[in-house]
Amino acid sequence: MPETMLLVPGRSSKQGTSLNKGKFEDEYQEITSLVEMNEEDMVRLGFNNGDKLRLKNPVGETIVTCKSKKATDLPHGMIFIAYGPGSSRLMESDTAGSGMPLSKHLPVQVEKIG
Amino acid sequence: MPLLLKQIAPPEVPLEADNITPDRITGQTPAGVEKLTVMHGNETRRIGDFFRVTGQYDGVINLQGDHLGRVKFIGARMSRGVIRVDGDVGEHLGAGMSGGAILISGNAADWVGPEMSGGRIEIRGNAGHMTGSAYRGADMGMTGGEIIIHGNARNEVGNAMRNGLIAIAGNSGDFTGVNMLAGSIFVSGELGIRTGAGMKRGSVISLKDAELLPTFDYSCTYQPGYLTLYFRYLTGLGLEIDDERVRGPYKRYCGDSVEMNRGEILLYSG
Amino acid sequence: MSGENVKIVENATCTFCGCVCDDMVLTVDLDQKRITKAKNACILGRAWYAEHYIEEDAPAAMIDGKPASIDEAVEEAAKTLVDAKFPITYGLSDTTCEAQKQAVAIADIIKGSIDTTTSVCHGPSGIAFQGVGESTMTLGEVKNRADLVIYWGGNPAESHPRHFGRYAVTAKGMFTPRGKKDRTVVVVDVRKTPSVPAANQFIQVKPGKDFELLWALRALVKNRKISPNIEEITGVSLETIQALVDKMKNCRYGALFFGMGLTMTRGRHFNSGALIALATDLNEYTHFVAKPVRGHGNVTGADNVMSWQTGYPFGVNFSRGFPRFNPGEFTTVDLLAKKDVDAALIIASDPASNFPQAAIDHLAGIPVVSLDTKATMTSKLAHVAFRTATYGINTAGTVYRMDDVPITLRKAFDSPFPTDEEILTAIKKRVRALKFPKNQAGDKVPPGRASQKEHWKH
Amino acid sequence: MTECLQLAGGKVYDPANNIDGDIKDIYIEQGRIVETPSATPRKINVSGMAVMPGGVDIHCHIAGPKVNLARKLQPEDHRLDPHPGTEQTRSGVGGSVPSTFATGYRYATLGYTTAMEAAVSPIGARHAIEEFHDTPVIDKGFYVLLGNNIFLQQLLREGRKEEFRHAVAWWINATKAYTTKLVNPGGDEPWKGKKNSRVGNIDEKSDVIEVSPRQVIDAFIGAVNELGLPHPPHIHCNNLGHSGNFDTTLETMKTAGDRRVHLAHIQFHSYGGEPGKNPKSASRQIAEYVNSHPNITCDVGQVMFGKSTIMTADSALAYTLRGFKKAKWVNADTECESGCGILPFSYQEHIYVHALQWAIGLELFLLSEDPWRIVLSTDHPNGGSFMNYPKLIRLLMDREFRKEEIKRVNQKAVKRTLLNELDREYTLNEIAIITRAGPARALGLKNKGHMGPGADADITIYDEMEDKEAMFNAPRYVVKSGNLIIENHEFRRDYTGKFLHTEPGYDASIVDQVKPFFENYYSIEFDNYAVDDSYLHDHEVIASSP
Amino acid sequence: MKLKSTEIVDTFAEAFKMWGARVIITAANRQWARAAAQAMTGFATSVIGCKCEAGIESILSPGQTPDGRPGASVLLFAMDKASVGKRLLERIGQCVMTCPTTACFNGLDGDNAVQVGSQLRYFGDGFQGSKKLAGRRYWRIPVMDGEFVVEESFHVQASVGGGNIIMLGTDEKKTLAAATAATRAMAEIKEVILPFPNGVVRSGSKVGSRYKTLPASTNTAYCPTLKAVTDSSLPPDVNCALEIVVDGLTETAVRDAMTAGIHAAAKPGIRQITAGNYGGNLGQYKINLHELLAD
Repeated sequence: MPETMLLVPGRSSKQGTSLNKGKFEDEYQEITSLVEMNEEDMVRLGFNNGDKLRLKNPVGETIVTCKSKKATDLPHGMIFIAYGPGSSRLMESDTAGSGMPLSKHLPVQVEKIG
Repeated sequence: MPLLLKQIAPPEVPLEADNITPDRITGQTPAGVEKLTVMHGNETRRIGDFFRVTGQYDGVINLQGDHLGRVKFIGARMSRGVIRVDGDVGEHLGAGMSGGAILISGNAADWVGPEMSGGRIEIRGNAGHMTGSAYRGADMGMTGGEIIIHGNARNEVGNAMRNGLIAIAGNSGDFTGVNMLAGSIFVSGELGIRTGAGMKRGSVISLKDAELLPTFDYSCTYQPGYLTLYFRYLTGLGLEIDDERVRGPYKRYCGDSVEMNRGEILLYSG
Repeated sequence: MSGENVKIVENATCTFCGCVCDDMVLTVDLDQKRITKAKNACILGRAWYAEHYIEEDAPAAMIDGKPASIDEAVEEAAKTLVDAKFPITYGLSDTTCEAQKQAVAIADIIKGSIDTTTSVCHGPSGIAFQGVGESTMTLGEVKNRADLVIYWGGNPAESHPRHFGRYAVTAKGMFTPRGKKDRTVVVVDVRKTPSVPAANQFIQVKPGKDFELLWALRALVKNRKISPNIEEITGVSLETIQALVDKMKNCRYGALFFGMGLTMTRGRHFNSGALIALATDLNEYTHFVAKPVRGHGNVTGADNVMSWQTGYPFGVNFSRGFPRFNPGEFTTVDLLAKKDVDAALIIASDPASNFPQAAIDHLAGIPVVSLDTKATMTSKLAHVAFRTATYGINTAGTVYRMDDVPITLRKAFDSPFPTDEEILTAIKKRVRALKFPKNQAGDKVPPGRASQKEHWKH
Repeated sequence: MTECLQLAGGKVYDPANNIDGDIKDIYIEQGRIVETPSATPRKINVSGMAVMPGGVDIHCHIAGPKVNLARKLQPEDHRLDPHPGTEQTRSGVGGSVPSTFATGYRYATLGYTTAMEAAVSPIGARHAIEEFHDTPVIDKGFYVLLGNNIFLQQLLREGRKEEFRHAVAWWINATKAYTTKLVNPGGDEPWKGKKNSRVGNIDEKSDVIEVSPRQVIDAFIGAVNELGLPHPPHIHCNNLGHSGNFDTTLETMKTAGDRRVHLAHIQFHSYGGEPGKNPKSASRQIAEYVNSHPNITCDVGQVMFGKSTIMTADSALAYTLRGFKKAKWVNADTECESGCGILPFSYQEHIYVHALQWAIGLELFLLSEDPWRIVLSTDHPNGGSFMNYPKLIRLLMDREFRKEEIKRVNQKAVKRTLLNELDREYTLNEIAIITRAGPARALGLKNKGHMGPGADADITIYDEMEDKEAMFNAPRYVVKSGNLIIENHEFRRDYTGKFLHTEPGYDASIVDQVKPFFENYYSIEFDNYAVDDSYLHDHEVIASSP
Repeated sequence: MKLKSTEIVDTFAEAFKMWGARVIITAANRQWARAAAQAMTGFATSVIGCKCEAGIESILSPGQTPDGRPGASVLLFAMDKASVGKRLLERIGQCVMTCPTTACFNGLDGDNAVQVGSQLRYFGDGFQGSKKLAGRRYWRIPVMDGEFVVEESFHVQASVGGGNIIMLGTDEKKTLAAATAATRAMAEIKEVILPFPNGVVRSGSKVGSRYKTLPASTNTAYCPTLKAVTDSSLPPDVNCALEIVVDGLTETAVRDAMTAGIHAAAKPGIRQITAGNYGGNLGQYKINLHELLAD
């Protein structure tokens, strides 16, 4: 059973600096497909650093790499990713009369692949 | 015999058809109606480029077609007569209307009846966001009239509503009745979150239980006398409301305490 | 030889983020066309400058992926836009106000829509502003006066690294001579971000409950009741909330900064609106201000130019011959995802990589004209793609800081590529000629303040 | 592309040259009025029409940071008043705060060709100039807000008058302003620094800056007159809008002695009554003082019923007004310099205070003996949009119309004024003075407000009509700098208009004093502060005469 | 003419133009609705002393009321529109709002309305609210059992008051029986009420009095005890007279009620049925008894 977790895309310094180097460079691709997860959640779900995970919701799916974060820094059930093509795949286009698609706090199903 | 507008060509880009109202077509022959303008994106075109017009206006305009979902502003600012649409409709249906009736057999897009002051809109299917609401920046939305949605409606139903009645047989989205000044909103299905945020006066009545903001305070469980009047009226309009819900009781929550605190949310608690 | 031909540019302005720091000291290697040092720059600014290089051999213009002359490309772009029934112009935050003005003029002439990246950034805060107003300030007021600074739903340590030091946390000012020691800093967020260590207090709110927490604060500021189960709802105890209220009411000059943790989550404009309203409410007791921590370099300039030219900050449509505004209808994600538009002019932005998939799919199916300093996903799918000079490094011009303060850019060195302003001015002239063939004497308004006039024929 | 024109056979109203309705031809060449043209002019027959210099608005809010905030704030106001573009002109929106293009075109459609933005913070100067560039047809300039400038107040506290004058001149040069503006002088510090409190009387010293409003006023009047700026300090007195404020206004005027000073929107400063209670009219006291002091010019700031936008550097006032309806409100503090408050507003006939304000404005017009020193304004958009000017002109020219209008308003308010006793009707010549010749003279614009040889060819031609509102609403021709902009009521071309500013002299060493203050207390770099010449499009420096 | 053994006198009832309103009172059950209606119509027998005349028109089943609850319909009459408004305000405020579970609705259509709910609302001390549905506004006033719903305005219409019949009987018992039978029959008629106790009045009056301050005094011509000392209208064997006064929203309703009453009252022991009038100089309506029976 895939676990449902809350995906929070956001900015990070590394995403910002790699953006300057170019979106077609490996570094940007790598940073925007890295997902941070509470270390206790990882233990519970049997994930290890570097594992490939599939994030999926009714809009789409994307493949990311898993990285642990201290339990004090990231709440249980929440995962963080830098903005980028990966997070776009999971965003709904409805903006509720605001122009803004919901881009944070996206419930996604998480499962290990391979 | 109603005036029939049958869609003959799908618009390539959205069509703005605020001339399709009884007020504009009264006294026109079908050929005259075909000559009225519509905006096709930035092009000024004619109704006849997109619709074949037949029949004679007898108080009713009937629109038929498979691509009416791309037609905006149907019935905008109308004051009388009836528009019946067999199909879906685009944004701004009945925007600012003051009288008459609009009946939609399918779904409506966002902004159904924004800032309307009278008349009735009835949607058999679903409606989009901002039903009966204010446009951005304005402090007053719907000021009168009725909107009946047989399906679901989405966010910001009745935003800054000042008067009138909105009834939703299905679910409504987030911020139902946000910044409401007065008026009544009935929701038979599920309410989204943050119902009545910032409401000054007015009523949101839910036929189901719901989670409310921390600034709404529970008052009592009772049977508000006026509800029966509304339930009878709504039943008359074809909405189904079961007897238990007509009888109540309802939990009354007062709010929004960050504002005047004179609004109410009534949740069925049978 | 590298190192021989070096120029120092003082008081240069970094346009990477909305801080728009104008105290850069740039060391420019004119031979290599590189900035070798950017004194005062933060980690993002250093990367912005260090990674800036000119791809000399890249074509300045391409049509359908093949190199073309600029004149040909301008002509093709103009035709594409004039032929469209519902063209959208989008982007504009990473370019100068002078270029933005030309872009609005084009949209006006071709009767299209125009929208900026604001709509997917602090657009909801703009909507909130239109609903409730805002008590706000220039950043120097925070530096000089603020004894209480609250960051809500933002992570400036990573997105705006100099915000703390230059403006709001450690900055020393007139009534805050000891900087951080003279103020209390609170961070409210759903996770412990790298910004938290800078704060005196961290309040962790449950995800998606910012509105509820802000609403509770508003009620308590007004001495009204809130539900006793507030901790269960928001994850923050009543004592903590009440203590924050007391702190806010009793400060001398309070400032609330907020980020996209509010605008991008469920509630959107109401989240921003709740925060702005809280600041407004607090003025009953003391002086209080709020401000969105805005993103890209000149996104605030785009808001300003759009507002003075059209009356509206973003999401504007000219199809009826005058500006109309309606977010959700004339904003870009919606126009693309609903397949409403039939051509696009994308300036200094990359919607093809960061929009929802449904929007990207439509973008890929319509003719696109793009202007960017680098190859992007958008330029790759464009029908006509221009490569332009980077603002603030290769161009002069004006940008607005997040607090609406306009700042002049200083060019560090020349780019072989034309500026956005030049390309857009050229397109504007051609669309006007195509649209109004009989009225060629019409353009009596001189083109925008010429920030750069040389070399665009190479 | 200016034309050589002959405006033939019109009735000319050129009060500055003592021409009052004489039939006279006007010749235009190279953007100026000439005695006889060197080429054969294009002749336009304007017989039966009234020919006047282009209107000059001495006090309005049309560009800059606060105006743009007010624009952004009100999509609902714009939505109802679109301004379509044409092949010649850009589109825009109207409402009480129109977009820049609409602002320029709409001024032109009333026959106004010059307008001065009355309050721009120094740090926002660049912004105002950028907007001016997009404000077509009219010539324009702005007054820079210095009355709450902390650095300048520090110089005053230390008694450094000489340096104060140099610093004022530096600031005018750095911002490319026209003159100085004082708004609620000394009032910012209580607002920002003391939990939103306000100044009581003008001799009260701020406990932070240790300077009183009177000292600030006195110093600016002194410095600006010594610098010889074409227009004296433009003062928005303390206590705007508060009952009993006429006293503050009189004290402010007395502070000037016999030195030149301009008082802005005096209507808002002519209230009697007890503070905190309903106001009464004190227009007689104010008008009497102005009448007997030729050093004073003022504009009225007439209130017109309907939608307005309160938009002022007097933030405390805006907050007070916000208290009535608790609707949307903007406050924007500007570091070390200023701030502003904005709120959408509506004046209503039946409300006592609004009707009183309306009546006081009319009283001031009708009680003023020297039309050269009282200027028509609505403090756009504070008292109402400039689009109300034609109606205001009719109120002044048409006694019967005025009487009908008086009947429509709150009678309790009318009874507390002299309005029913004032039978005066302005003549066309007097209207030409209060809307053109007078403001041009008050501004020291020697080439404007008249039609003598050498004057700027800014000319408006109206069909003479009984209904003066209709007449002033639709000039048949508008010529701007020699360009025929409006012909037979239609826009024939676009035109940018000039930017007007001054360059008073100063001792450059003052920069060494200003710079350290900057480095400590501003958030941008000193070297990026001054507006450089690249921002100047077509511009004109109006000479100072120290 | 004769109806059975009773002689119908060839005379007319003189009726007056009044203004009337219909008030629908609903409540949780029929008892509370009736209690409110009774209280509201109490002390409302004659405009002369009560400023209005009111009575229960009918008891309504749930299907007949606006809010689907049991109810009662009350008619109230006064001499002018404004008075109807004042009386409604007093009586709804004191008798209906006070009564547990009630709500109160306008029962008429028309062009003339008086304000009731919009005045009563101030009892809500700022907590009142209103609802507008299908063009009608209802006020909600918080009260101790929940809230009192009262319609904002009540329509009033030109009506007819003072229709009457007088039964002249041989003794008290027979006359009372006839009167009772008549009131039962008349209660079946819509749009009318009989304002006096159980519909019957014994103290019929004439205009004027020997005392200057009194506008009316006992109807001496019909008092059996005064036969010997006055110019009596009573036949020799009549020892008791009773009157039924009827007010109605229309003249037709009043006539119908009188007709029904005459038929029911014409019994053995009732010598004559007559009607009260003032010579035809005061009232706008003259309802001839013979005409009623001829229809």
